[in-house]
Amino acid sequence: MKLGVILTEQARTESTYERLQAEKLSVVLAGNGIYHAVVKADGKPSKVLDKAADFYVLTEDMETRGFTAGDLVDGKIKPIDMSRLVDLIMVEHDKFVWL
Amino acid sequence: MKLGVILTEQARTESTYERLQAEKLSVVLAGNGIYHAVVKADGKPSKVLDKAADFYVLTEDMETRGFTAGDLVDGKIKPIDMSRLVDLIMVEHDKFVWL
Amino acid sequence: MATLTIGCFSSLVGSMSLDFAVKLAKAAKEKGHDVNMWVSGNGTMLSKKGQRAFKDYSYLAKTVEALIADGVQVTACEACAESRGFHKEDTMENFKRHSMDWYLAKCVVSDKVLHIGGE
Amino acid sequence: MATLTIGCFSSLVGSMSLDFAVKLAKAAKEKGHDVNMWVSGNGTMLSKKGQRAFKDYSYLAKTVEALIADGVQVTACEACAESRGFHKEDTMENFKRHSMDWYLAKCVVSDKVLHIGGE
Amino acid sequence: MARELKQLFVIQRPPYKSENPKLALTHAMASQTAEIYLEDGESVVPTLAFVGDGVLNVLNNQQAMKHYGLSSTENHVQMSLLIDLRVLVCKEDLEARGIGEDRLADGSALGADMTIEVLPFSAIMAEMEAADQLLFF
Amino acid sequence: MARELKQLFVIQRPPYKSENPKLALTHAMASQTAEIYLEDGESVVPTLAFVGDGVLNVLNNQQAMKHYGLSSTENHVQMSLLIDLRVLVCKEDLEARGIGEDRLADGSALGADMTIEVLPFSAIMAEMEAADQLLFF
Repeated sequence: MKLGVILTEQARTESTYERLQAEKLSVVLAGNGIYHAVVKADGKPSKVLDKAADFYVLTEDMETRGFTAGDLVDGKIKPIDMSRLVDLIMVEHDKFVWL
Repeated sequence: MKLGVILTEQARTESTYERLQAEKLSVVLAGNGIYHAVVKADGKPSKVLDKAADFYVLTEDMETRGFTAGDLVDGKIKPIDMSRLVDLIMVEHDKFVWL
Repeated sequence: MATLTIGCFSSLVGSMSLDFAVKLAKAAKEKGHDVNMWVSGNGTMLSKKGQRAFKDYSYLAKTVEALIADGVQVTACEACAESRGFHKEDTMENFKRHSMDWYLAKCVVSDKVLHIGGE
Repeated sequence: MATLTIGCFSSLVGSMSLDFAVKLAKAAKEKGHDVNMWVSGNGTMLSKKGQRAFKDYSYLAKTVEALIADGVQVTACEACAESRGFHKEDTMENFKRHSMDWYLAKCVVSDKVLHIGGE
Repeated sequence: MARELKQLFVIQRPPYKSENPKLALTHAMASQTAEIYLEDGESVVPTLAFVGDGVLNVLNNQQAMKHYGLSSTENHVQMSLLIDLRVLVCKEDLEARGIGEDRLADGSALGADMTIEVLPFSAIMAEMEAADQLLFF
Repeated sequence: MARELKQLFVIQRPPYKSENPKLALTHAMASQTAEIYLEDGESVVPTLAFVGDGVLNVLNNQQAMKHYGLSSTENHVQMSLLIDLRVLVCKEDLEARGIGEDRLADGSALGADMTIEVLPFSAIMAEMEAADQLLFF
């Protein structure tokens, strides 16, 4: 399945995310999930980024919290806007979930 | 200071709790905080119980979630009711915080 | 073009999740999709009429009114609303109220569903 | 006997934190303490009149009415309420509304404060 | 168009702190009456899967009515079984929390034929794959 | 009775996901007008301490107005400095997140004399000890 996941919390303590599997997996960091893209956790990049997936970050939620694309901790994270997210949901994935 | 702390979440990810210090420290597990008193985390007792403190658990919140005093993972945790909590707050501690 | 149904349980003002849901509905509508929106639990706060705009608080009422005028079906869970004291007369104009089966039925006729749980 | 002021930001129904706050207020009052209660943010949902009792949802309105009748001062943040569309006419009888300074002033004359943040 | 929509409701949060898990259960049960909005031949079949801290929802002996005047989440699980919804619970997540299978809600007191299915996460992942729609709570 | 009440507001949650940190700031600022309810000689002086994920509240360049029509938490921090409230931020928690002190909100644009104080947790713990009342947000 082509699965999209929206992460909106800066703290992920349960293990569902780590265990999710899909042929194609995309992770969208939105809301407070954007912190995984721009700040470190104990000096290291967030473990959320360890997942084998395409990573996106919602630009407006990043900017709302005081960050820009220049702050991304990993070049694999692509900044997107809400219009692009609509395509990810409606066209490019079978299912999209809000974790 | 005599400090009381009420923990009401089953997931504690930030480190404020671990760093709190007081001459007398009491920890009241209420709401979903009761899970620290009765279920394990990855097969071990919750790290919340590692703190040097007096531990209490609110009986009614434990029973609401399907547990009784017989399920407590550590004998040092004392079941209390709301009336006893009032005394802890009003008489036995200087300050009480809801983490 | 396709149909998207968005469900949201999150409270007004507090979590920004409802802000996200409304923004996503708007963006999907602007791209030509049909959009349904279901609010349940504390999400039913979105249906309360008379929300006042202050710059310290999220203010979604105006955007929601525009979405409804634009053909988006926006519906609140009736029982969740009533339990909170939001009755028919408390409800924003053209904001519908139904029981939870409405949401499931909309899912059946939707190409995609995004369910936003949590606070 | 002493004075306790409880502040609560949590939403009605959802989190059970408001249930806790109301229970604690009742228990403190029963032990002879003076109690003040401040609700702000989503906690202002507690002030909405016309909450309906269903067994699937927390129902606090009746207990709050009894507390108020018993001399507990229960006050909602006016701006937080207004932003959510809760106006004076939406408010439970004898449930007060003030700006945030009321809470701080009550803290000054209280022996103990329990502030319940979070959702 | 005749169509049976398969939905998987994945509940990952514990009960009571959030209304979310209970709403998952009440929404799933609403599938029974959704047909009033549907065309002939259309139907919706939700399945409930409890994972992570969500497994704490399905415990027995929940006394929410006694202490909060609130119907328990256990009661909603029993009702879901009574109307023949499948209720899946993650085996590894129960074990990690030290919760035995004897502690799980039982619908038979209400007359349910269905029982809770305790499954490894891989089997729940396969259900996610097979579902037409996925809703996380 | 003449009395100055010292309150410490400890903010441990990140901004925006919860309204909580912003309410901490607006409540603290309300201390300016609390005297209308108080006797002569009584006053309340809140201090704000940001710890854990709470340090994410005090960053500069927050664009909440542009994207959500909402005044930013940064703006509330600046206003707090403007009315001479002390704003403390935990040094270790900034460092663990890789946030430099050049990224912190600055009240001088609004005319504030006060600046954010970056302090080790031990110093914030001492403030908790010294406060008459502790409110966690």
